[in-house]
Amino acid sequence: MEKIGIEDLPGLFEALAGVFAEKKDELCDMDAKMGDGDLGLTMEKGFSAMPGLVKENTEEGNIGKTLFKAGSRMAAIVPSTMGTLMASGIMEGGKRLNGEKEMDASKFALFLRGYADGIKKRGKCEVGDRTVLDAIDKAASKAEEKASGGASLAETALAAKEGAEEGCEATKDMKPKFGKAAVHEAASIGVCDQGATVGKYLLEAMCAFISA
Amino acid sequence: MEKIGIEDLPGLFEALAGVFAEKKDELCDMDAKMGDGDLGLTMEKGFSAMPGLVKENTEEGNIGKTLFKAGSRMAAIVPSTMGTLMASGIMEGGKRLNGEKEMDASKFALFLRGYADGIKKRGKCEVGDRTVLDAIDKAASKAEEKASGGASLAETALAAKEGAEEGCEATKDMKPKFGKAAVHEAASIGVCDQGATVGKYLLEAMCAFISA
Amino acid sequence: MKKIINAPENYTDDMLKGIYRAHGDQVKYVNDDLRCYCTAKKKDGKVAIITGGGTGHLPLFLGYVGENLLDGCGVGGVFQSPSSEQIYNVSKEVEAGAGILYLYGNYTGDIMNFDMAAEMLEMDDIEVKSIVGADDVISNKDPALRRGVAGIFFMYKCAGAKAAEMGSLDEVLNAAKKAKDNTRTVGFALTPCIIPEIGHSNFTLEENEMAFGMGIHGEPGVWNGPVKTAKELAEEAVKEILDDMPVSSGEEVSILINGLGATSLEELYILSGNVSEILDSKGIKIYRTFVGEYATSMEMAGASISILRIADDEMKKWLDMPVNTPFYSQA
Amino acid sequence: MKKIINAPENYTDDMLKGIYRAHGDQVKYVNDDLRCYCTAKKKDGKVAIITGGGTGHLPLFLGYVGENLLDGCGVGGVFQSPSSEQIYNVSKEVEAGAGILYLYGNYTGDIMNFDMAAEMLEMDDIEVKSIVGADDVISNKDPALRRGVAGIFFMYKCAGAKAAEMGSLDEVLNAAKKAKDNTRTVGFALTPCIIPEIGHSNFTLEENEMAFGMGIHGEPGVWNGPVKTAKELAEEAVKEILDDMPVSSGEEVSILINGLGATSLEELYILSGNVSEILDSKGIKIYRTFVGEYATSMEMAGASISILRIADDEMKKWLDMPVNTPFYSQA
Ligand SMILES: Nc1ncnc2c1ncn2[C@@H]1O[C@H](COP(=O)(O)OP(=O)(O)O)[C@@H](O)[C@H]1O
Ligand SMILES: Nc1ncnc2c1ncn2[C@@H]1O[C@H](COP(=O)(O)OP(=O)(O)O)[C@@H](O)[C@H]1O
Ligand SMILES: [Mg+2]
Ligand SMILES: [Mg+2]
Ligand SMILES: [Mg+2]
Ligand SMILES: [Mg+2]
Repeated sequence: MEKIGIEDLPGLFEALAGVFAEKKDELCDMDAKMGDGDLGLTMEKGFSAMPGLVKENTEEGNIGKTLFKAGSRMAAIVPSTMGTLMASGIMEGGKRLNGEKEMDASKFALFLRGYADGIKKRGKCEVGDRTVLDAIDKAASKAEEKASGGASLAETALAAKEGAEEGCEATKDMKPKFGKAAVHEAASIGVCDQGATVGKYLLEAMCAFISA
Repeated sequence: MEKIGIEDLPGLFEALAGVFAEKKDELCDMDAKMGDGDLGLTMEKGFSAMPGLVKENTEEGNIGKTLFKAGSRMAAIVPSTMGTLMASGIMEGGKRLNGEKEMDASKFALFLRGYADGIKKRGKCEVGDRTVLDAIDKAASKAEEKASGGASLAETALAAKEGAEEGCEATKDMKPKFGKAAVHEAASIGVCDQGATVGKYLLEAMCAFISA
Repeated sequence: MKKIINAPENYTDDMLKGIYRAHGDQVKYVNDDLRCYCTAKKKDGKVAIITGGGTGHLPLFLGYVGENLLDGCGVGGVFQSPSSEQIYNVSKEVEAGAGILYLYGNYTGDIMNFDMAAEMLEMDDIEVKSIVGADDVISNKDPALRRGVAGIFFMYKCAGAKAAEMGSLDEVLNAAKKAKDNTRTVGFALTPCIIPEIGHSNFTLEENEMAFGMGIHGEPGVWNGPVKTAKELAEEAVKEILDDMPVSSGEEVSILINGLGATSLEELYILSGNVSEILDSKGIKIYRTFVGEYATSMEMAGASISILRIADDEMKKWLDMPVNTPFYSQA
Repeated sequence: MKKIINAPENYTDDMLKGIYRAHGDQVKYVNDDLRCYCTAKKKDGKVAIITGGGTGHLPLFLGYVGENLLDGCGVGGVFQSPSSEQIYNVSKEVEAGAGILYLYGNYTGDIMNFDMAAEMLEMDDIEVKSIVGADDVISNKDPALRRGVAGIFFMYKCAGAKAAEMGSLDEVLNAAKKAKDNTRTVGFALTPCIIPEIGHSNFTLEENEMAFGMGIHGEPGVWNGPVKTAKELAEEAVKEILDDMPVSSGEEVSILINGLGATSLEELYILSGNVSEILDSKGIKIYRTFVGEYATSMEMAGASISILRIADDEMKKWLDMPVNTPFYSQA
């Protein structure tokens, strides 16, 4: 696929929902070790609502506004930490594409940067805090680099995916700063942050969809 | 032993306490099937307090008043159904011997009749209601019969013991009328009432003490 | 047994020490006996209402001693009656010149000890009347032989209000009786509880098993089987109650959804909603809904449903009267 | 999983239906959304205090909406934040011309959603200030990163009283802050709880094992080990609290002994007695003792101990102010 159009969005989110359905128990278990064990549940619920939300909120010819509106509806459906962060990412990513018809490589990079900024603002977090941001931020950087060099959407998505994987891997050595995990520093050493793992699966699924 | 004197009472109740210590779990289990499972506990507690209570409440030359006073103290220690009934039995039995120095065969029968009447009054029960009264009443009747025929204390006690055993056995076919067991008619068929079982053990232990 | 306790044999007294330490401005004990529990705010000329029973059912029994409710409570060991001596001592302390009402649950041990205390008071020329709560429909076909469970709350409420209105002993007794005649309860347990000194539960329920009709001391129920839904339980319990005490469409009732100890308040409200729906569908009006832990069995999981048929407007006034104890307030 | 429920996915909404059915005279919902929980007795010109959080902690959070306490609550699914939209809708309903205080627990999901709602209200020119409860000493060395647990009750009590006195938004915020700065909590769990839609507990404890410092969502504690006595637990918890917030001999505190759900009130009073003895031995005076279920985790067994250092006489007045909600009354 060379560009992502509005009509591709339901399929894209269906693919994401499929991945999170598959990873549900794994994510719940990771989360239970550090927090409250609901992570897989909310990710599946949030992303499986998105195809419908995108259809209900389609703004003709404006992929940005469509994503923004669907994202803000998703926030109401999964108001947990990661649910809200994912929704905030989609909303801010959508804002950056306001007025655009579709996403090519550079707009995909723009979307990912918005996604990361949305998380950063809502979570009041920085890169290095051992959160989902570490995966998404790295994905955005790698995508920006590739896209600015004139790469295709598929190449850009591949770079983003590799960035997310790297960013996720890097959380293994980070100390948790936020909430429930912070008290369990010891348990977190050498293990990926569960939120960053969500980020990794997210980009892997996007890349697979785009390359298919 | 031909007569029970005041000085014999601590030993008598020690013997009873020993029997109930031994039967504790059995009685608790019986009670749990029909009620709340505390019967063995309270019987052991009540009778093991009696040797001390008898000593503390000894009225020189008055075995009746000694029993009455010790019994009323026992009521405060084990205020459960059977605890109160046993105490009421001892108290009323004691009243009937007010002013007496000791118990011979006929006074033993008098004591048992008082014991039964105390239970009857306090429990507002009748013979045939499937309670401890069925064992004690039969014990009193048999003792009265024997004693009035001029039998020895030991012979009278043996008759009383047999009466208690018979009375207890008879509860197998009786329908429970009171409290917790009444709802479980079915479970009670063919099984001795747990309170009557207490009555049986009580008389068996008295008889053994007197014959020893 | 997992409990936050010290020596099991001190369970009742340790609990009482904590209660007096926390609420010393409202309650006290007499005769140097922690188990003689009395209001610290005696009111002259008022009928004194005294209750009592075993420990393990908080807020029952002592929790209802306070303004516009009860005046004293004899506290027994876990699931055991207080002694007649203790009840007598409480009676002597809180009696205020207008006589005493003994109001407690229909359990043999308690009856005998309250009766003995009443006999002792007769010698002192103090007038005592007695009435027992006997609301547990399942426990016996004969209403006179039924156990008293959570529905006693309605008797406390009505008798307490009438006494607060400075009613006579007979009037207070009649208020209790009016509540008693119109109250029915059905309960069910999902897990047993453990008497601290015994250390293990006296019955067991399988992983998905519950006991319908079980007594608050763990007396076996009418059926054991797989856990039903809240709605099914509500239907079965309401049916048992209304079969025993018919209530017509248009009549009013008050309901009490009581938790046995471990069951969450969330579940109690789910159950309460289901009970209300059933009553709605029959055209029965609900005057007041009480939901919470009113009579427990320590950490037993389960609930009971009580229905009070509103007999007249006076009863509504009694239900509405504010009350205030260390354990229970209604504004 | 043994619970008195219907379909697990309807747990929160079934509970809410039961609550509105029982207490429709005192509370209501707006926007056709059961989870937008509001007082039915709005008071003009008063600062509106709004809380919110996941279901599963009754009486927290919605149970504190009522007279002299809070005005509204966003209700989330089990252990999940309400949405920003729901918080916004509650805010629009209960706002009464004097601004809004958001007062809730320090959990990321809640923070993000309350922040989003506040941003939405800014667009409507409604003034909002926010403060989070963060009293759980064990959860983080950094006070700013600690979880909010039962101690939030003291914040509700102080802020609610100040708002009832018609204080300004800043004054109400300061009352909440004064309570926050002087409150510390330590808790421990004896059994886990089960999220209805998940169906099994997310951690396990052995037959005689407990978890000290565990979070109310089951976040692992600082140690797991054999169940200690009430006295030992009281000592360890009070030490953790006083190490973090020194209180001198002669100073006054208020204590809150909170049950996590399945623990009996009897045990809570045993624990309360032990905590009081420890404070007595240090010469610390106890102004008021609160014992009961204030913040639970459904059917989790365990307890928490909160200590509020009395900062001044005004705080005592706030603690003494009568309150009245469907779930909690103080006369
Ligand atoms: N303030 C924050 N900013 C960004 N990400 C965060 C923040 N707090 C937590 N996270 C991420 O959220 C993940 C947990 O998500 P989730 O299970 O939904 O949270 P919870 O159940 O605690 O509400 C963490 O692994 C982390 O990656
Ligand atoms: N009203 C009564 N009169 C005489 N005996 C009774 C009465 N009610 C119960 N009992 C006897 O008491 C026994 C139960 O004793 P106990 O376990 O102490 O009672 P509970 O635990 O129910 O208070 C029954 O088996 C029966 O023999
Ligand atoms: Mg989580
Ligand atoms: Mg028994
Ligand atoms: Mg409880
Ligand atoms: Mg509870």
